[in-house]
Amino acid sequence: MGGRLNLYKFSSPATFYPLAGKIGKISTLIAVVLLVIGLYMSFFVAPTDYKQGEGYRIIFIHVPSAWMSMFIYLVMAFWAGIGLVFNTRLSSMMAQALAPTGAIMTFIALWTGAFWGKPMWGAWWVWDARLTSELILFFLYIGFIALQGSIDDARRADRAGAVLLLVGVVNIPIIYFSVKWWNTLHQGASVSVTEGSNMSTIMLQAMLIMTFAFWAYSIAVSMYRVRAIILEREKDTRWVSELPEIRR
Amino acid sequence: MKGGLSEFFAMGGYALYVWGSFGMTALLMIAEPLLVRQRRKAVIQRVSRLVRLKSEQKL
Amino acid sequence: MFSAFRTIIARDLLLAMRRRSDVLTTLFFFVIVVSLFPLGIGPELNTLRLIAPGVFWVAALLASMLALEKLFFVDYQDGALEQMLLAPQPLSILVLGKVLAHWLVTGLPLVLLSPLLGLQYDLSTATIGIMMLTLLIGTPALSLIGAIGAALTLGLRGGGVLVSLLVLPLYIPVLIFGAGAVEAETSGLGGTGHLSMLGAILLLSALAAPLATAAALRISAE
Amino acid sequence: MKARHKRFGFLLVGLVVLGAAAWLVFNALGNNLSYFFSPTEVAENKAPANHVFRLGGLVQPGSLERGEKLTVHFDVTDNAHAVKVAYTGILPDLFKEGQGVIAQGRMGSDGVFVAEEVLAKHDENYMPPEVADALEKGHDKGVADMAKGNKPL
Repeated sequence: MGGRLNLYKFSSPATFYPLAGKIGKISTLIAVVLLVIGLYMSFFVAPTDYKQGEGYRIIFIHVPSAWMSMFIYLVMAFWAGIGLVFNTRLSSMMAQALAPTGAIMTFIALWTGAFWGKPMWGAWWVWDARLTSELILFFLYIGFIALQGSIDDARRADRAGAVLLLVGVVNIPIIYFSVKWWNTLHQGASVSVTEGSNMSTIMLQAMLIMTFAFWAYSIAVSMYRVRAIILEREKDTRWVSELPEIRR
Repeated sequence: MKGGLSEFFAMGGYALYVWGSFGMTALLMIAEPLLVRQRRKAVIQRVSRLVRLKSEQKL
Repeated sequence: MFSAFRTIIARDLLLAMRRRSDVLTTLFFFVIVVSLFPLGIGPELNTLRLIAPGVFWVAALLASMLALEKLFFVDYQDGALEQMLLAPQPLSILVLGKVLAHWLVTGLPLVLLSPLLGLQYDLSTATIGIMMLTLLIGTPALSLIGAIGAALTLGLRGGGVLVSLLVLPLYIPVLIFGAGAVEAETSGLGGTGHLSMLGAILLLSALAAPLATAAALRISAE
Repeated sequence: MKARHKRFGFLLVGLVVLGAAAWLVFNALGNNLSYFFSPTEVAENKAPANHVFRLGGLVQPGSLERGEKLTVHFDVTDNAHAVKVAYTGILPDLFKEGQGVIAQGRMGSDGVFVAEEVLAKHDENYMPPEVADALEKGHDKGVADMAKGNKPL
C-alpha cells in the first residue's frame, strides 16, 4: 500500500517538478563526465581498426544514437500507453518531452550513417531495409510532434498522440531485425545479448561509455523539457504560482 | 607535437567524414539544451506575468 | 451487429451516389497524375514501362490520401458520428463498415480504371493483370491505415496537410511491396514474396486499424 | 451469455487473421524480396536477365584487373561459383581483393555483370590491426593443425 501511495505521489506534476529538476541536474553531470571520458576513449584509447582505419570512429556516435532513436520511441510509446489507460497527465507530458530528443537522435543516426557510408560503402545513401525503416522512424517522430503542435486542447493532444505512437511501434522491430531479414548492405549487429560482441574489448568499452553518455544526455534534456511543459500546462494552479522562480 | 596534432585532425584521411559526423552531433547536442533553456525562460516569464496579473486583479 | 455493418455500408454508398462529384474527383486525380508523367518524361516507351509500377502506385497512394478528408468529416459535421459513438454495436465494426464503403467508392474505381491507363504506358496484359491484383490488395490497406490518420486529425485546422504527414510514413511499406510485386513479376523474378507481404499488411491493418481508428474517433469527438 | 459468445467469436476471428498474416510473412521471407543474389544463384540462372539487381560476394583474390581509364574487371565469388564483373568509376576505400562487395547492375549478354555502382560491404567485426594479424595467424595455424590431423581447441 505504501509503495502504491508513493507512486501516485510522484505521478502528480507538483511533486514531480522538483524531482525532475534534481534528476536533470544529476544526469547533466553524469552526461558531461561520461562524454569527456567517452570522447577521450574514442579518439585516444581505442585503437585504429584493421580494415577501416580511423574512419570507424564514427561508430562511437552512430551506434549509440541509433540505439537511442529506437529506445526513446519505445519509452514514449510506453508512457503514452500508460497515459491513455490510466489517464495520468504526467506520463503524456513525458512522452511529449521525449519526442524532440528522439527525433534528434534519429537524425544523428541517419547523418552519421551517411558520413560513414560514403567512405566505407561508397555511397551516402542506399535504399537498404535498415536505412529506409530508420527514415520512416524519423517521419513518425516528426508526425507526432506536428500532431501535438496542431491540437490546442491538451487532453486531446495527449491521447491522439498516444494512438499515433502505439500504431507506429510496429516499425521498431522492423528496424531492429531488418539486417537479419533482408541481408543487404548494412552489416549485422556487432553487439548482441545472445552472441556477445564482435568488437575488441577496448572499442566495445568506449562505445558503451558513449551509449551511457547519450542515455544520460537524453534523460537530462527530457527532464528539463518536461519541467517547461509542466509549467505551461499547470500555469493556473496554485503550486505553480507559489514557485520561487515564478514569484521572484 | 604539432605534427601529431595535424595528424590527429587528418584522421587518416577520413577527416571530412569523422569530423562531419562528430561536428553535426556536437552542434545538435549543444543547440538542443540551449533551446530547452530558452523555452523554460519564456515559460517562466509568461507564467509569472500571468500570476502577477491575477494578483493585481484581486487587489 | 452484422445488420448494423450492412446498414452503414448501404447508407454510405447511397450518400456517395448522391454526391458523385466527390467520388469523381478522386478518380480524376488518379487519372491526371498518371497521365502527367508521360508528358513530363517524354514518350519513350521503355522508360515508361520501367516507371509504370512506381507511378501507378504513387498516384494511387496520393489519390487515396486525398479522399481521406471526407471519410469522417461529413458524419462529424451533421452529428451522425455521435450517434455511432453511442451505438450499442462495437465502434470498430462500424468503422470497418465505413472504411469498406469508402474503399468501394474511391479505391475500387481506381483499380478498375488502371488497365485503361496501363495502355498509355504500353504495358503487357500480364503486367496489367498483376498491377490490378496489387492495387486490389493494396488500396484497401491504404484506406484502413489512412482512416487512423483521418480520425486523429478530425476537425483540426490544416488537417489535410497534417494527415499526409501522419499517414505517409505508414503508407511506405504498402508502396514498396505493391510496386515491388509488379516490378518483380515483370523482371521474371516472381512476385509471390511481395504479394504475400502485401496480403499480410492488409490482414494486419484490417485487424488493428479499426481498433485504432475507433479509439482515435472517441478522442477526437469528445 | 450472448456477450461472452460474441467476444469469443471476435477473439477467434482475430487469432485466425493473425495466424494467416504470420504465415504470409514467413512465406514472403523465404522469397527474395530485395534483388540481392549470390554468384551461385546467378550461375543457376535465378537472377533476372533483364533487370537491375545486386550481386553480393567476395572479390576473388588475384582477379582484379585495372583497364584503361577507370574501368576495372574483377570476379565476385561465394567460394562455389564466380561471376565476372566490369565497372567504370571510383571504387570505395574498403574495396580490396578478398573483401565483401555488393555490385549493382545488370547481366550483359556475354555473361559479364556490368555494374553501375560498386559498394563495399564490411562485416560487424571491429579490432585493431595487431589482433587481426594474430587472428589471421591463429587461423592459418588452425588450418595447418587441422591438415596435420590435430584438432584445434
